[in-house]
Amino acid sequence: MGSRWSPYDNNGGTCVAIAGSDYCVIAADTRMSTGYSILTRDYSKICKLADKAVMASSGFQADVRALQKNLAAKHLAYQHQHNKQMSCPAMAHLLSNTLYYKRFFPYYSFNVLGGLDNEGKGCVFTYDAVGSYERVGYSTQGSGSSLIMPVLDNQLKSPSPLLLPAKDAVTPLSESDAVDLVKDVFASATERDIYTGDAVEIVVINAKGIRRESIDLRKD
Amino acid sequence: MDLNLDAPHSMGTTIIGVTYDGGVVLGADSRTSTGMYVANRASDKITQLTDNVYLCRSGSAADTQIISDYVRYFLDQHTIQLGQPATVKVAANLIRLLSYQNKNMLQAGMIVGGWDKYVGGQIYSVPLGGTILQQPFSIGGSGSSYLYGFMDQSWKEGMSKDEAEKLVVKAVSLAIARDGASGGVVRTVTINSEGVERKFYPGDSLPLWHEELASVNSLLDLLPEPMST
Amino acid sequence: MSKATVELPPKGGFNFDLCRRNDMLTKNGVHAPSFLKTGTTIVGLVFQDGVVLGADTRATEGPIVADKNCEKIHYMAPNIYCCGAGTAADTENVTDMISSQLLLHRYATGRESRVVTALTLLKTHLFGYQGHVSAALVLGGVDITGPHLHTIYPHGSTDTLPFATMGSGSLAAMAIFESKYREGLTFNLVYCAFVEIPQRDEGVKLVTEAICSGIFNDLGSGSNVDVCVITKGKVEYLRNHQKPNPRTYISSKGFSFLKGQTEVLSTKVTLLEKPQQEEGVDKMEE
Amino acid sequence: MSSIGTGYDLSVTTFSPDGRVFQIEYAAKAVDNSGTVIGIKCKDGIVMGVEKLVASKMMLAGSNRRIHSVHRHSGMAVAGLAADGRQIVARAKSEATSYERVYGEPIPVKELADRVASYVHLCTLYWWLRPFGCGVIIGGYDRDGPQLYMVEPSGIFMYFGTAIGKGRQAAKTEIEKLKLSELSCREGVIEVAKIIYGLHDEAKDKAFELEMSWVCEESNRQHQKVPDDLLEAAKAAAKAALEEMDAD
Amino acid sequence: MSITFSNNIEALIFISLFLTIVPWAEKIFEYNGSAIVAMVGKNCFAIASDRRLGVQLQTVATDFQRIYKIHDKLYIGLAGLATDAQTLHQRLVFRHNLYQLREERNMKPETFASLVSAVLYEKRFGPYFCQPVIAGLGEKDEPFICTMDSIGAKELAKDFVVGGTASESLYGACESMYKPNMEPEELFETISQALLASVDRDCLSGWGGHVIVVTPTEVTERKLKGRMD
Amino acid sequence: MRYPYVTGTSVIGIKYKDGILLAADMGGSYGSTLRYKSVERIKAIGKHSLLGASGEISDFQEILRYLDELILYDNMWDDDNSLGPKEVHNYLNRIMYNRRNKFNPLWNTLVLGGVKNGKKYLGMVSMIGVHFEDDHVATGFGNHLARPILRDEWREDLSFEEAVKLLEKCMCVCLLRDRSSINKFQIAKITEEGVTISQPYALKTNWELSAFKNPSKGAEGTW
Repeated sequence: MGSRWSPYDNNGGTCVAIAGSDYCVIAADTRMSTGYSILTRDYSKICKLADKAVMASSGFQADVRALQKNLAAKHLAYQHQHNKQMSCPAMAHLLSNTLYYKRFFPYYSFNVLGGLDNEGKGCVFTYDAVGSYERVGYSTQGSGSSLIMPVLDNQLKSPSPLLLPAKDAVTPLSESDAVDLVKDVFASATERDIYTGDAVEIVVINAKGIRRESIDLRKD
Repeated sequence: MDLNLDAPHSMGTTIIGVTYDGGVVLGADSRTSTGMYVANRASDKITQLTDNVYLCRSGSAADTQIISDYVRYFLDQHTIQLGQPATVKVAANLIRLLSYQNKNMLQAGMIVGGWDKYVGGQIYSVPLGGTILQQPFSIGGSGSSYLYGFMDQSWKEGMSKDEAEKLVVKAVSLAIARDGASGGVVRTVTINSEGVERKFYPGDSLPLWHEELASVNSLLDLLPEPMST
Repeated sequence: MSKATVELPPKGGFNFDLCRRNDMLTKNGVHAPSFLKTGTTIVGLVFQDGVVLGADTRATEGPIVADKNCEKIHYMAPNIYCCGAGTAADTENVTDMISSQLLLHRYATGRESRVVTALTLLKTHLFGYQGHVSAALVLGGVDITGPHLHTIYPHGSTDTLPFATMGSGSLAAMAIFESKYREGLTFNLVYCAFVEIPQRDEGVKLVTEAICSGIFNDLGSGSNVDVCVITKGKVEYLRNHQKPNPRTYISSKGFSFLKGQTEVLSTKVTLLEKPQQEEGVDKMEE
Repeated sequence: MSSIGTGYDLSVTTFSPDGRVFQIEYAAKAVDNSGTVIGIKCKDGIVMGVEKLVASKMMLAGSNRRIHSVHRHSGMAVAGLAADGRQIVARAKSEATSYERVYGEPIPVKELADRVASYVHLCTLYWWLRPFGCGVIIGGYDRDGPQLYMVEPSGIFMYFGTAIGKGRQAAKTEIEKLKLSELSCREGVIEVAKIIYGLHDEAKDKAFELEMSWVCEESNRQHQKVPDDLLEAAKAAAKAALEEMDAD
Repeated sequence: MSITFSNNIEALIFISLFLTIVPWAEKIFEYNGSAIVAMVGKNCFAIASDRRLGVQLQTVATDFQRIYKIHDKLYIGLAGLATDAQTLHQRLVFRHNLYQLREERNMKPETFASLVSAVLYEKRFGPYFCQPVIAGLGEKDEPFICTMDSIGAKELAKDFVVGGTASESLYGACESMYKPNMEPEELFETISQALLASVDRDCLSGWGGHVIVVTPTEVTERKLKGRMD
Repeated sequence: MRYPYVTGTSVIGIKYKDGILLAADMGGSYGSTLRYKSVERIKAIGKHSLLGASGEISDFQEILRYLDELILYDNMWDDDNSLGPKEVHNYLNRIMYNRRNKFNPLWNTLVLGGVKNGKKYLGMVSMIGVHFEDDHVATGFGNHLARPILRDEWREDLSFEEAVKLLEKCMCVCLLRDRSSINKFQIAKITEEGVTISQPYALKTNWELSAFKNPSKGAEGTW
């Protein structure tokens, strides 16, 4: 009895975000687990940070939740000061700073942030646990990310960031095709990653607003 | 919560052996655990060695099973060689031999009990390092630490069979009540000149001790109507 | 190592040649690879005239499912089967080895193998390796003395039980057994005297439920349910008895790749039936 | 009281030649001008009532409370500056909880009142502090039964019944007429309401709201607002009594 | 907000732990890096590997052969530590030659898989740091694929098997891209795309690929162009 | 790093038709000793919540003191409004997470159930602050032994009787298979009407299987 404790746990889960020319798809599975057991089958890993910024996070749930609350508080202050919603790129930077602030006792959370930028174009930001981030056309984080990433690479073919003039990273896929791809990669990841499953929650942001849908995944 | 299912299968056990006027009574609980999980709730920790000698095992299940396998085999050979049943002392000494010679590799605390025509009922205690001691009564396993006082007070020379059996059941159930590593049923084996008698006391028929309650089928049976809405 | 005979097929037993090198690597901070595990739920129960064994079919390597439909119920003898949990290679090889020993024993004695023989062989083998051969087994079978069910732990200890579970899903499966297993399953004399089939079916149903409990509640277990029913003189191996986990979504369009999509540097074609070889080296086939 | 302090009234740390501390007397004035606050100890508990003068008709009914709970078993009614009163209430709450944290039992009412009094007194000892411009009545129910205290800048007193604020004199007279040792809290509520309504001069005074609390057997020895129905009944009884008087 | 630790020593210990553990502790498979995949098509199979040989992050060869031919219709890819892979390959060829001499025929893929398994399990407590991927056509030209861990636990599959440092990526890619009953050409494209997509996300494998498609009548070997970083 | 000393084992909570039921045994283990057998591990928090705890009992008592103060301060507003289960759960989440941030965790896993304004609420918090809501939750061993049963048999519209039976089934399995559980339980109920915590009682267990009486019958040399 009384084994040593760890301040971290991994509650698993996979997140994906894809940016299109006028939309952004953010998705995450809804399983929360610890070790080999499932804590709950219905836990949303997706958090709306601002009207046009949605974050999906996996990792250590308590840290993720603390991070979400922290950002919500900062966003509220921002709204009081500026009387507007934070833009997605601004939120992206705030998130980076927030993560780096805890560099030596990090938030054990793996985040993707998706939304629409100031021109209404889809944008995706991907992070490591201590705040290094990058704007990309699509990304995936979490336990199943290494399974999903090559498929997205293959299907969405991001142009090299070294190209001059810079090419847009957004995918040419239509919104429905992107959603279809997300469903398929989650179904695939669920086949092989034990921490991913139960259901996938998909959030689509476009000019009309935010839409949510969900499909079932394997429950084993 | 520390499940630790990989932990070796071990018997945190209460075992006991008592001599009485005419024979011995052995007793044991039936819980085998890996970590905090009860892997077997109805195991049999009293193992037959010969027709007239039984063994109570505590410690690593694997080790004690192998020891009793070997000793049973040796005793069978011995019985054939001598053409008569092995004495309790011989059985106990074989247990001691394996236990002592392999003490660095074994986790086994055992009590040997039996009856032979030369000496009658005898109890030998063979604890962890391979010491052997004949005792009028002996207790072992993790549950025994709760019993020393009780046994010192309750054991009497020259008890009847019934008294001895009652004492054993009482002792094991007292240990079960306090030791998380002991539990389940109480098994007893009584050995005397007549032969061997096994008894089985299910978990819900044991006496109730301090702060224990009589069991019911459901809370609903106890409830006055108000609680249900 | 100079003699060629060293390379001859081994006589059996383990070879420890690489241990020192690997130990050196480990001491230099290089980690040895993880082995394939069967995270696993395996169960068994005794019914009136036989034994039902059950297993899931997932094999994992860390968090990754290495095999979605592996077999965990191993053949031991015509009347004995054994479910394995732990390191896959160990369960596979231990059961195979003991199985062949049983076969030789049958050749020698001309009698049906007994479950207790298999049990003793397995436990002595495992005890000898002091838990390093990490196989946790549920052994079941029917012999001349009736149906038997045992569990064997990696350290070599064994239990005899009316119902048993093992593996990472053992708690989930045990929850089902503890709450649903009734003596009626084995002892409804009046009932089974006339109809035997419901007895068997009830056992299979309960085993299936227990395995499903492991599949759905334990992440180390998953995919399908394998069941094996052993009765006197008869074995029914119900491979993939239930498949409760189909893939939930397949892209309507699918992924199709056009010919020539991949950039090829060179191609070499060898015809097999004819000895003649054809070689064509294309330059940057597009 | 003299309105000319001749320079001795500028500090709480300075006595006048005739031994008075004018600042404290001035502080008492602030109390005397506020709505009447009454507390009585009945046979089974404490009843407190406040004639809460409504500063503005825009004020939400029930806001600007003058009776506060201090712990489960005690409450405090404030006369004088409401803001100063809240300061005292906050201190009383923290004293009560810290007592319970340390000793594992609820603070005795006497101890609570003493601690509050010490705090109030503390503010009369330093030149950089101003005495509280309020008096409070503390009512509570502990293992020694119901108790009633009044704390003013000038001191602490234990009572069967007392009043502070504008109509305190008249109120005290009325309270003295009551047979407190036979009165139940339920009756007490009505009596207190009658007194407060009786004191109020509708012609002269601002509109008021009756705020009442109790801690008694009926409230399970918890300090809480008097239940709405009882309060309404008390108001009605008080109004009826007034009309009866007017009719006389 | 500020970082506060109630106990600074604990905090320091924790931080130092975190900092020392998180930079990936090197695993032996990551010493050379590799990616191998085999897929089943309609009456045919394909086996593919990357071509990089590295010493940790440094690339030392860009045309390394990881797939070895056992006979015309049987191939084995060996992922993991290259020195062990080559040694193991030699032993396997030796054993296969011995078999051919004795039996005057080629091994069936199933038999070969059992052989590999046995050779690996022999070294259960001091394994070759190798993960084999076996693919072949059986006697009736039915495809067979299989992989193992480094101690020979067979993993039979009907669709695809993967191995090496890029195995996670390969699992994901194949799981999405694989379709049953592909013709050789489509099979080639699929396996190539899966391989290239996966090695691009693995910094320890890459530099193009090597694909062998085997049908009952012909063997097509292709070298793929890929990223050279 | 700390160790727990006196510990309680699983707590199980489920939603049912009219509210929430929580169940726990009354054991307080001291290492492997079953030292205390009348530890109340389910307590009412304010008017709308029930709290059950497994893990270190002293930490649970400390949490109860925190909550007592929280509820007291809330009550002192005397504004006919009171903290609901959601708020209390959130408060607990913050307390647990805050203490893990200080490397000095409260060694408990908590189950919080409640009903307020017709809304049922059932949540859980772990020692390091992981928290979630579900229709049924269980701590410690319960997560392995009880939840499989609950996932199979739980329904939204369980009646009180069915819910009690279901909980008892789970507790019984825990009793048989968890070393540190004891046969003395309490079941607590919370509905819109309020809290009821049952008297302590014990459950019948089944030992009557013939295979238990003589395991190695018909196969000498087995155990």
